[in-house]
Amino acid sequence: MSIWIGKDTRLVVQGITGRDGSFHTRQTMEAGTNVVAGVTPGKGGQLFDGKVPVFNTVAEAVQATGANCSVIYVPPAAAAGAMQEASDGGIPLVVCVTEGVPVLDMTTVMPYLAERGTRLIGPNCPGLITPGEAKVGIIPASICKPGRVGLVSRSGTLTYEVVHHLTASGFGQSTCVGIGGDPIVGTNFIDVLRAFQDDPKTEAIVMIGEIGGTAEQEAAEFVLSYLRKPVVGFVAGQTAPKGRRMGHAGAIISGSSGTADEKFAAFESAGIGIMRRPVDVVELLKARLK
Amino acid sequence: MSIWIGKDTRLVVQGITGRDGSFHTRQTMEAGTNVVAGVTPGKGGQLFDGKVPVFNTVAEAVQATGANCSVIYVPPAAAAGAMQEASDGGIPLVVCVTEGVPVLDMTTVMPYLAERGTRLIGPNCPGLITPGEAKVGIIPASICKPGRVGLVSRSGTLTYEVVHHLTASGFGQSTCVGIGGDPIVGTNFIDVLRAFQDDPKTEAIVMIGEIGGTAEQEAAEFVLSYLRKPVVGFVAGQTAPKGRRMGHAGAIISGSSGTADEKFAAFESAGIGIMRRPVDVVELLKARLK
Amino acid sequence: MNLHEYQARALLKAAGVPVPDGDVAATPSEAEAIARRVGGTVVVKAQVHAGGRGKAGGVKLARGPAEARECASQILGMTIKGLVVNKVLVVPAADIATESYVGLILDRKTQKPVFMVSDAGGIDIEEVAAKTPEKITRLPIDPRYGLLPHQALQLALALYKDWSQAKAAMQILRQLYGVFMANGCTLAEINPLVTTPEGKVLALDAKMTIDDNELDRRPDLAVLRDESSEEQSEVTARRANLTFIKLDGNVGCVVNGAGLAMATMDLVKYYGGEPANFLDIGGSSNPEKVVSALKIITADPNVKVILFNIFGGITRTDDVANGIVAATKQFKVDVPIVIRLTGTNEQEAFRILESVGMTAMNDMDAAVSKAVKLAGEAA
Amino acid sequence: MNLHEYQARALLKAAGVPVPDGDVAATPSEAEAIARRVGGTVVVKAQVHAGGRGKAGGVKLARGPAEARECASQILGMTIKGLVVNKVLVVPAADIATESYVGLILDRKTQKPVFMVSDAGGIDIEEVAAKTPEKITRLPIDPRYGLLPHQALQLALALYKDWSQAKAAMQILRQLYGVFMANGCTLAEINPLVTTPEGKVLALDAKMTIDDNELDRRPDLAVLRDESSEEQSEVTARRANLTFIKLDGNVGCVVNGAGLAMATMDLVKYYGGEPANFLDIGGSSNPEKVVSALKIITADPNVKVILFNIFGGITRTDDVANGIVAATKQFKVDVPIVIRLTGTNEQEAFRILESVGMTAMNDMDAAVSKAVKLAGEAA
Repeated sequence: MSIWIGKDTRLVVQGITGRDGSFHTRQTMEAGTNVVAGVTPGKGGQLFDGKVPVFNTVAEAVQATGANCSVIYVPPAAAAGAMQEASDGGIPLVVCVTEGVPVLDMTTVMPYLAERGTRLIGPNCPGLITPGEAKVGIIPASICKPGRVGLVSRSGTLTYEVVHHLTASGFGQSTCVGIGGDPIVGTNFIDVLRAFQDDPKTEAIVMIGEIGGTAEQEAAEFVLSYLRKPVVGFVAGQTAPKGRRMGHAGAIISGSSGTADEKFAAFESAGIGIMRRPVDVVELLKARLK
Repeated sequence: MSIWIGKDTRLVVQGITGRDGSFHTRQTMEAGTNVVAGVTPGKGGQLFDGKVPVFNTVAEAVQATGANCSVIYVPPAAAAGAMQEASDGGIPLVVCVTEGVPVLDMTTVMPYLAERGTRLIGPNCPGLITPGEAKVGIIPASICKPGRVGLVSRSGTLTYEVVHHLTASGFGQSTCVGIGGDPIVGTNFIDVLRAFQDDPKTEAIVMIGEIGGTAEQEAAEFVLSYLRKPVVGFVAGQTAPKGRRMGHAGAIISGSSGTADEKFAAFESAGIGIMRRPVDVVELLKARLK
Repeated sequence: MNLHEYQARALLKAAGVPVPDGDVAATPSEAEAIARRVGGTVVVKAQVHAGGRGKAGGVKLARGPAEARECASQILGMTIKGLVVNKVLVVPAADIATESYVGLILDRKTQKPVFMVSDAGGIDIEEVAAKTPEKITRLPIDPRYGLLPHQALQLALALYKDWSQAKAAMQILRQLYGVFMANGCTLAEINPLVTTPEGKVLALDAKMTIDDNELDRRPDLAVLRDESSEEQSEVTARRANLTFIKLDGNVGCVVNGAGLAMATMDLVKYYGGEPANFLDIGGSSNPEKVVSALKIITADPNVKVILFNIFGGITRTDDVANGIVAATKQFKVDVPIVIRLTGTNEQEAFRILESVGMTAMNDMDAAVSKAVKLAGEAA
Repeated sequence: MNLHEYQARALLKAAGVPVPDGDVAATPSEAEAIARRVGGTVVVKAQVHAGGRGKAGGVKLARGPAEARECASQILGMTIKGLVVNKVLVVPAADIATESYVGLILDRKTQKPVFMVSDAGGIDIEEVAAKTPEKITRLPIDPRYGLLPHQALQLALALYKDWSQAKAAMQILRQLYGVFMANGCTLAEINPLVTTPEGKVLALDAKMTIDDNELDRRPDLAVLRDESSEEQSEVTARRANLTFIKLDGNVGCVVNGAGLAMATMDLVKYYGGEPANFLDIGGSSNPEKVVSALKIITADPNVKVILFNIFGGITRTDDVANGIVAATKQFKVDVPIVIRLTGTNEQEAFRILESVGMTAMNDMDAAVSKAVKLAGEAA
């Protein structure tokens, strides 16, 4: 494995019998991921697609299958409870794909998970993939290939666009992580950057930010002080108006802060290669990775 | 200092201008304790008894005086807030004398203090005294004298009775700690026993329990496994009826558990010297301390 | 403070917990009217703070209003474990398929409310707890987060295999937790939580204890106290800010501090006597409190001697001495008084007592053994 | 979702925060009636989701009912930053001794609600924040414990030296925190919080933003949305479950995913064009959504070209292709459509489009630059 998921990942899917959960579970299994269990309260004892045992609770699933990673596809109002359940059930890595989780819910979910040492990715994120080993979430495996570029992003399809360019130009990926577009997310750029720095398989890093907040600026400072690997970056939303939520709950420029210009400037002063367009990732990496 | 308080203690009194607070502050100062500040919201800027500066908040008091210990005499409904304020203000040792604190308040006070590394003694406790150095709380200094016996108790006046016998028979005390009679207390027998074991000035330990709960039983187990100093113990409430709260909120026998017999039996099997009467402390210690 | 079943039931009902129809009655005709309204066979249940109501004849089945009236007139006014029954609860007799236990208790060790649930509920739950504790699922709840959905689910699945019953139980557990927290409980239990043959989940009996320390800030809870069901001496004591518990012995005790009060009772027993009460006059006592204490104790005809045991710390022993003198001037005390005073202002206290011809002692053991001896002589 | 001042004020008032008398009016005569009731000089304030109301003439002083009617008729119907004023708030003009700022904001970094208070409040608070940030006291609140008494005290003392005013502020801070938490806010502010010459503390203006993600589970909050104050195209889009924001350019964009949608707009700009909108059709889109999207975009007369940029992951590109075909059958699209599709089922999608004579591209840059070129030719 590169970072966080790989061949040893034993995945439990919370909300496996739902519309999104069942669709993505199949995709995940096709990508070679070891899906060991599903959870849907009231459906314990069933078999999903005749293969994956379904449990009423995460605790039961963990006990029966040794699951060590969870992905969540439950409705927004149940998402906070699902994250807490996974954490309380002893899952060290929880990925919440669910979009639309009320942000105040997250203010108590975060300390609950912190007390239990659980890493959360998301909510409202596409999850992560270590090409050729495992995928947890919804990033299409077909556009990825194993390699040496680590990617971290606040976005979904924009990530695919960049991965698509990487793969097409021969740059495989160590792990691609979509951290999600909400104002409060469990794992931020810095967490992923640190993991990539410490991961021997990752030789260069692509960071895809967007408007809103200061996560990219803090990440840039961290790059300057800690990272010894080349980093290139993009920020979506250069043309976004102020005060409007651009789809993602977190993508909103408040007052004069959180603009793309501000973030690009921070990237520049941290020595991060600036992608003006998604496609620029290729030339920038070529120049940095011999 | 013996345990927790001594010559280095810089005390701030929360509720210093109240009836109890002012009375006990004077007693505390007479006992030689370094009272550096008082706190009463709305009375910041005053001087208590022309000597002790009064502040509106603990944070201000700590900043101005370097207080490192707090004692609380505020009314019960304000006690939880006062404990949290002291903890948030960076006080490492908080003693809550206030009686009648709702126990549900304590269920959130405890994790709040734990997160900040604050030790709480009480609530509903007489506090502690290191004779000749400092007293924090209401144990009368006049009945104590410096020495080598450590005392820990769930009670107030019963403690004085025992201390009185100790002092009268020549046994001085290292530190006397009243942990309080409530169902939820910040510091329990085991915390104090461990500190006495680790304190070179303490050579023998007196433990005074009462009916209700299982704190004495757990303490007895701890004595057996950890303590290398002689321990003698008493349990009040041998004649208490079941299901009645004997004054202290914690002194209640539920079902068949929490009886004095059960606790004495635990003492016995841990090799703790059994005091049938308070006065027995003298002969028991004489036999154990040459 | 313990609530009566009908009070606990009302709190649960207000929170949405399904309880049987019915109401509380103070007279046989009220009971009859309730029975008529709910129809069919009813249960008439004594409302009293004592376990074992059933075995004591405090719970009766009545086939219709007339029988309900008859049962109520038998139960109202009866005494169970020394307590008079002033009210009965009249509820329809339920068909019961299963009986579970659901309790929430303030736990000292975890310092949290702890759920205890078992599908082996009913009157034998204490035996279950003692003999087969593995049949009880315990789960501490962190009040900072409340009862989380997965915790409610885990508990509900420990009660019911049927999914619709488990969902009903989840809801009831949440409501019970809400009632516990909102009312400053130290205990709240539903026993039994039943299922009917049709599969409905219903709270058949409830018990609740409210933390006495909540009552000052919660007048809405304080009014739930039913003083008519308490020892009148204890009610009087509470109004005088004394902590008093009546016992069966003949040595009346007046002590400052709860621990010392218990130790004094223990020492009475040690020297062969029997304490007539627990009485703590508290820390910062004043002479009036001492007068009230003496009034309450002397009202008990069993008391043959009165023992004061005061260790003056905050308590000024001269205040206590003044109180004793004032009391003996206000009313005649027919039994001997043994006084032990030590600590703050003790010389002044001794002087005050001597000025009216009373004597005091300094040593606890000497005072207690003297009191026991005097009680023995008087008995 | 931003609330109007009158809505925020109502929530605060219900929580006990002292606000001036007054009410909201939709007509001049309603405004007159309110002015008559409250008496004296009143302020008539435009209720509109835009800053700088005062400078735009949306806030007027009126000496009595007749003037209030006159002011209301001037303000109602006026346009401030593109938004029509449909309501005015009429409140008595207050005498002001001091102006403070009290805000509570959901902070990304601490992942908590953070209080920001300053005794330098009023309309210049943003300048204060920018130039003298030390005048603003910031305090994160842990929602597991709520706003603790000492925190409220610390904030109140940062606002007022006077103890009775500080106590009033503590109460208001608690109430504001309660409103924030109870209504799923991401922002709640009182600006200015004033003191009157008599020393009373009063919330003169309030602003609140509710997390859009709360609205599904909180119908009581969802009804507060004032669609009459929004772009009608955005209302239509929301009802079709599309995320749409109208802009001023001429390149209409239809994209799947918020990040890619923003990046598409950026690329339009990069190639010299101007996007006409942000539009995210979401992840699991279906043909009907594409039809709705095309309807909304073609309704904008500025649009000279429509650009599809679809990266098929979850989204099936054949669904999108079918949607485009269905839309062009339902209504005539007068402007050229540039289509970029890649990913899931792209061959099928290309086939569908070719079957009706449309073509699609595979590359984002090529598609965007072509769309920009076509828009330039049409302009």
